Amino acid sequence: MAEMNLAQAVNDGLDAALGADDRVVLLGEDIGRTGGVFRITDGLLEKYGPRRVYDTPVAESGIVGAAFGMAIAGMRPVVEMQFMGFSYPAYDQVINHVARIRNRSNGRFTAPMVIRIPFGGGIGAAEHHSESLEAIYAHIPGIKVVVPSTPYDAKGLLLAAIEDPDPVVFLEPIRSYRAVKEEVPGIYYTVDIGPVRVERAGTDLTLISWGAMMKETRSTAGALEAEGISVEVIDLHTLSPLDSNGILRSVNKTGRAVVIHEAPRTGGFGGEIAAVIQERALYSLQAPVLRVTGPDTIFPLKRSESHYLPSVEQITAAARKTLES
Amino acid sequence: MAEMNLAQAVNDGLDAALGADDRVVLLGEDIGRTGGVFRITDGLLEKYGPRRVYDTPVAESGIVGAAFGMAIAGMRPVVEMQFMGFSYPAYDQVINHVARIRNRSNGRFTAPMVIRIPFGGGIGAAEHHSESLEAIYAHIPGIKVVVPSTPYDAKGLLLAAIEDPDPVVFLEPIRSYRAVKEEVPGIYYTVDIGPVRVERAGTDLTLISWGAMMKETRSTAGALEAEGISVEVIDLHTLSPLDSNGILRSVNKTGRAVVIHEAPRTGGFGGEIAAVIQERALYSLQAPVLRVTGPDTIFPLKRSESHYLPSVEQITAAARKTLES
Amino acid sequence: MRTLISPDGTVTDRLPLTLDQMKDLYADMVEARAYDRKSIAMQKQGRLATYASFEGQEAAQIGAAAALERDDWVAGTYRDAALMWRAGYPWSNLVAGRTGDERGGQPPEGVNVLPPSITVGGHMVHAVGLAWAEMLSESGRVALTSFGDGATSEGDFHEAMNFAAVYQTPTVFLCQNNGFAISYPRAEQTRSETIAGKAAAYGMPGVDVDGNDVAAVFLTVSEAVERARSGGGPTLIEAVTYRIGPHTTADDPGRYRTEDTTEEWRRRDPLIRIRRLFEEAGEWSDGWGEELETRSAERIEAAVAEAESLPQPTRSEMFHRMYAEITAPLLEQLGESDG
Amino acid sequence: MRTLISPDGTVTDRLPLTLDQMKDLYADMVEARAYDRKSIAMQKQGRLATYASFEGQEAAQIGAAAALERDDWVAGTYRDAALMWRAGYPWSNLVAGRTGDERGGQPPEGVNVLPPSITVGGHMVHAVGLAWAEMLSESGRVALTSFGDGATSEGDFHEAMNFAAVYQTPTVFLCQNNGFAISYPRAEQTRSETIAGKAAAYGMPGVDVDGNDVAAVFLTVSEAVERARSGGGPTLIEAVTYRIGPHTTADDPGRYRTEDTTEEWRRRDPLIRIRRLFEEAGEWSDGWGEELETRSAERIEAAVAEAESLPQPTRSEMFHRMYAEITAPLLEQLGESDG
Ligand SMILES: Cc1ncc(C[n+]2csc(CCOP(=O)(O)OP(=O)(O)O)c2C)c(N)n1
Ligand SMILES: Cc1ncc(C[n+]2csc(CCOP(=O)(O)OP(=O)(O)O)c2C)c(N)n1
Ligand SMILES: [Mg+2]
Ligand SMILES: [Mg+2]
Repeated sequence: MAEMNLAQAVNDGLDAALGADDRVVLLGEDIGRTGGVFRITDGLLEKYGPRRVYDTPVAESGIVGAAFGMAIAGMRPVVEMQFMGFSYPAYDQVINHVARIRNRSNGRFTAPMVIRIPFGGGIGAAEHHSESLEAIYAHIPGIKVVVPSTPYDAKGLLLAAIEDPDPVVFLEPIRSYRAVKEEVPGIYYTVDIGPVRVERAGTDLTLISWGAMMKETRSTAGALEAEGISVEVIDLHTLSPLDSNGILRSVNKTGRAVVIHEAPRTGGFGGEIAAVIQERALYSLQAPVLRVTGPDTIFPLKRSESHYLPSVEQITAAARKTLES
Repeated sequence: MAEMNLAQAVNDGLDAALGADDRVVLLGEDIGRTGGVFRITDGLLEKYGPRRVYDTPVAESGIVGAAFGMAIAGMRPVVEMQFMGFSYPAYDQVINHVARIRNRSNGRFTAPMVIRIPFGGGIGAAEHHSESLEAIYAHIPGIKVVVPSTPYDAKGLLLAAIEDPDPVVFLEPIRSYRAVKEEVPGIYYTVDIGPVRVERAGTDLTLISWGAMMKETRSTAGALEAEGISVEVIDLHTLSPLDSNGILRSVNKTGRAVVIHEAPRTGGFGGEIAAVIQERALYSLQAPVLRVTGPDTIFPLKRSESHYLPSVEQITAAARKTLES
Repeated sequence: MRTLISPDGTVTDRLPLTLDQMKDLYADMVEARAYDRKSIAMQKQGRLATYASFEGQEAAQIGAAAALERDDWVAGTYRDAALMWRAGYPWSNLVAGRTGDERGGQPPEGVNVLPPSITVGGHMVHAVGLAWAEMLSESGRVALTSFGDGATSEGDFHEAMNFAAVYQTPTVFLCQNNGFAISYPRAEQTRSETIAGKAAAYGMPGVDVDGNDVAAVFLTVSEAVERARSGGGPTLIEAVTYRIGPHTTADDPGRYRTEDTTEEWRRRDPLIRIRRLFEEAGEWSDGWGEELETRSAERIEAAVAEAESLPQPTRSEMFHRMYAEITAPLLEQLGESDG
Repeated sequence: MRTLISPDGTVTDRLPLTLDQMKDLYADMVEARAYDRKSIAMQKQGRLATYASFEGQEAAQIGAAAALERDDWVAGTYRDAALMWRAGYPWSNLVAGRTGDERGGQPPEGVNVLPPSITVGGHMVHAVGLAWAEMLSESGRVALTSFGDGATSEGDFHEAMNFAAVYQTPTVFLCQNNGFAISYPRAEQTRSETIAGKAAAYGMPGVDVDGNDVAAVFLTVSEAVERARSGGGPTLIEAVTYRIGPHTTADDPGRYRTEDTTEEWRRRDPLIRIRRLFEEAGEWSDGWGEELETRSAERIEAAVAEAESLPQPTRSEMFHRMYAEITAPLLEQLGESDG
């Protein structure tokens, strides 16, 4: 087992997939010669050649639409959108075609493909480079939406996504790409898409998050534990299909929950989670499910980034408020 | 005052806007010669001429992007997307440009424009013609999202949207276009964007909906009233900015709420509403906020439509469940 | 613009088909028109949702499909029933689809024809991906995508054409220029003189052909298919034709075009000119004509009967169609008895 | 491809500019390069977010902007600082933007230059709408949009070009073909020989010009602007140039191109050829050259100082920037003290 960060783990997963399955091909802007703007596909063109790894024109709809056709014809394309902010030109292809062909053809044609999308802020990037609009993908019937927050998960979920008979949007938290390293098996393995990942067991409070915000969520949990508060931390890691029971199991135990995401509050996926909890566990709730999120603003440029991203302080404050009720 | 259905009211509103403000122009597919597939712009090309009303190529991104440029240059374009299912090619223009120019330019440039989108199912239409993905628009910071359910509101909200200094996505419920008529003033008037519309006051239960589902919501309320249950009916009619206080005022009084929408459940805007209610009114809740929604499937073709759309029976059942808790 | 058989039936150039082959194509066009007529009638009776007639475009569709092998890919539109059928997609599936039944979108195994695209523009690039995959597997298969003049205004047309040219995929782009995007005439859609001319922007060959001449269409598409199969890359074909009927049964052409033009085009009817050719050649008999009519009617009736005999789709099917394995949220929602 | 001044400074055709005008353009290019150098340095020091150098493209940008009137519209990209500045957008705004401050996007009233587009492709059609509005108000204003070779692969390029041609808006499309879309070379982006050639697909004039020849660019853009102003509609101009630096400060060109090609292009540097021209004409003095350097350095330093003196943007500003009038949800969220 080697120590890898999340970026390396995704690269390792792509490598494993290309090695294990001839039907896997990679398409994306600058993913070949340069290995992509985040170097996630580094070395794969050299290793697998130009018939497996394709640099493409700057045309997101074309990339997703062509990969979709390849998938129908039996391949397993994995495409990279350079940043979530640049995935919107392909939104029509995703919602109107990729997500619908199985339904449209009553199962006769399917689109087993993966759309990798780096997302989220915190690196002082230019406009459009810090988007976190997972909610607009999680609301699309017919696809799955996966979000790893750890290197181990990243590789295992990616391989599961590539194996999945249905299309998967695979969201990669930019801020976490090189944040931490952990042991990642060199072998081919998968992590189940669906079930929540209970990262830390606790009894007083449930913190629920995904992607890059797991970092602040973990820190908060750690700090609260130090005060003797037992915190359960859930890494949702699959937004769609949502594992309601996994969430409810935890909240029925703790009676308190805070959902954390960096996407804008209104219409963010945190609303869905709070809704599900109060729908099915209202009577075990000791306090309202609180949301600590980005505000309903556009993700700001570098100098204002700290005004936007939820902080450990904000999460802690929400947690205390919940515990005090 | 004349009796108008919702389609006529929108037409009347567009007529009033074109008459009152030279800066108003209309762009869209087939909106000129044919008056649009729903005849909403009927007669306007004849009345205002080809410099005010434009038939356009089949290119949604181009339509919205060009209108956006016109708006920056001081005009007040109103564009029509033929159906919500065909608005997605323009999603990038809306989220990355229309919604952001004020922020990007710190107020120096703005995009006062309206994007009209017929939405929703129930008319046995072809694939993509019954979409109800208001949630993907309501989650975009920088725009407003308005949804009339009555002819009076349709005209007044449309004129308010056209006057608004910020871009507005104006959702028109297809199923309601010709469903009912009501008195609509022939004069120019506006209805405020934002505040919820309490359509019927009640004390036992709050039903919250918008768009075409208001019909089933009203019938349910009527039936329950007949049994002596006092139902408050809220027509949200603005999804963004959301009038949380308007909703809370009602639920704090009734202690019970059911949200109804035809969009798929997961990630639908009903989640946001339930989340807000439990966040800020948990202790006045007598029962969980229930959602009666479309399932997480693709809106089916004609023969299965009845399997998809929420029915009065479903809403009634949810209401009873809420009342019995 | 290539024409081999003029509207009056005179052959202006060597035909790529034997007389027997021409008869088969004619028979197919007759059957396609029978389907079109039947569909319009059924829609009036409320048995079909809105229907998009292809009357006048039979030659473009039958001629193109005839140039394909049975296992080639086809990605067409709501107006391509004749093309899809000739490529192997059963009438019964097409009828079922129009009754509003997802099962109509499921052609038999081995038929590589995608269900019709309802969105304009998005499906063209799918034929690039399909062809790309076949190119990589060296199957020799090609992919043909059919679309209208209006679809060439969409950004997706540009991206599809560019990808096909850049990667030299074996894709055939067949544009049926029928004069209108609903009410918007071709002349206003673009200032490019022809649609075929747009191919040059991608370094791709582009050719225009009389879309009402089944032989010319067959020859032109055959050449493009041959080029694609032999590694010569994609081709854009503009089949110039005309939509005789309304855009769909919900449309009123009176609002945007005159009966005169339509009348003119009726005189260029793709079936009539072939019949005239047969008559000239002394190969026509009214008996055979009637035979074709009755045979076609029988087949269409049978297809309609089959489609309408499909049991009412269940709520459960709607949920189970979504994923290979139904998801937890869908199972829960399916479980929720009404309410 | 039009050239008026060859790399060695010899004038190959009549110049559209007086010597004094040429000197102004040269001075502007010197100032632009000073900004570029300064920005690269500041980025290294962590004072700027990633920066996209335009070294080598000064002639294309300064020559184009010089052909515009003060109140014409400009919609360019992250790489168009020189173009935007010459069109009236202050250096201080450009620097502020790169420090990560939205206030950088707010040029003074009267300057009709939009903040740089960071997305590739989407902004071209905005220049169609801007020009359309001016056409309707008969203001005589035109709109110029600048974009790269890579942007022509986006569907939005197609829709923008088509709308401009269909409605004959006074729009000038300036493509700075600098050889690459990040790492993807122009030759692979499309099989069309030139980008200018793509204009024909829209019935629009398309011309290519030596993008490192400031006089040729000025003349070509002036002709397009004149055509637009006089109701002649849009033009596509391909300015053939080269990106001397990396795509952005985050990029490593070593991964996709050789130093040799870059060296070749250095020899075609847009500033050097003008300096040679002046030398030939006996119009060059080192004193003047140094003067320009110092003056430019001073102006850029002043702009940097102004940008860096902007107070730290507040949280409240982030909320109030969103709408003309702050909305209820934003007010509540702003009110929430941390947490
Ligand atoms: C993306 C999208 N936009 C708009 C529509 C509505 N619409 C359906 S058909 C049509 C016109 C298409 O014209 P053309 O491509 O020429 O095909 P034809 O109908 O003439 O065969 C339009 C605008 C759609 N289906 N999809
Ligand atoms: C829609 C979109 N997709 C991808 C990107 C990422 N990206 C930024 S610049 C660039 C290359 C653009 O190349 P070109 O148009 O030639 O402009 P240049 O950078 O060479 O000036 C890409 C792919 C983006 N900004 N927007
Ligand atoms: Mg057409
Ligand atoms: Mg470039």
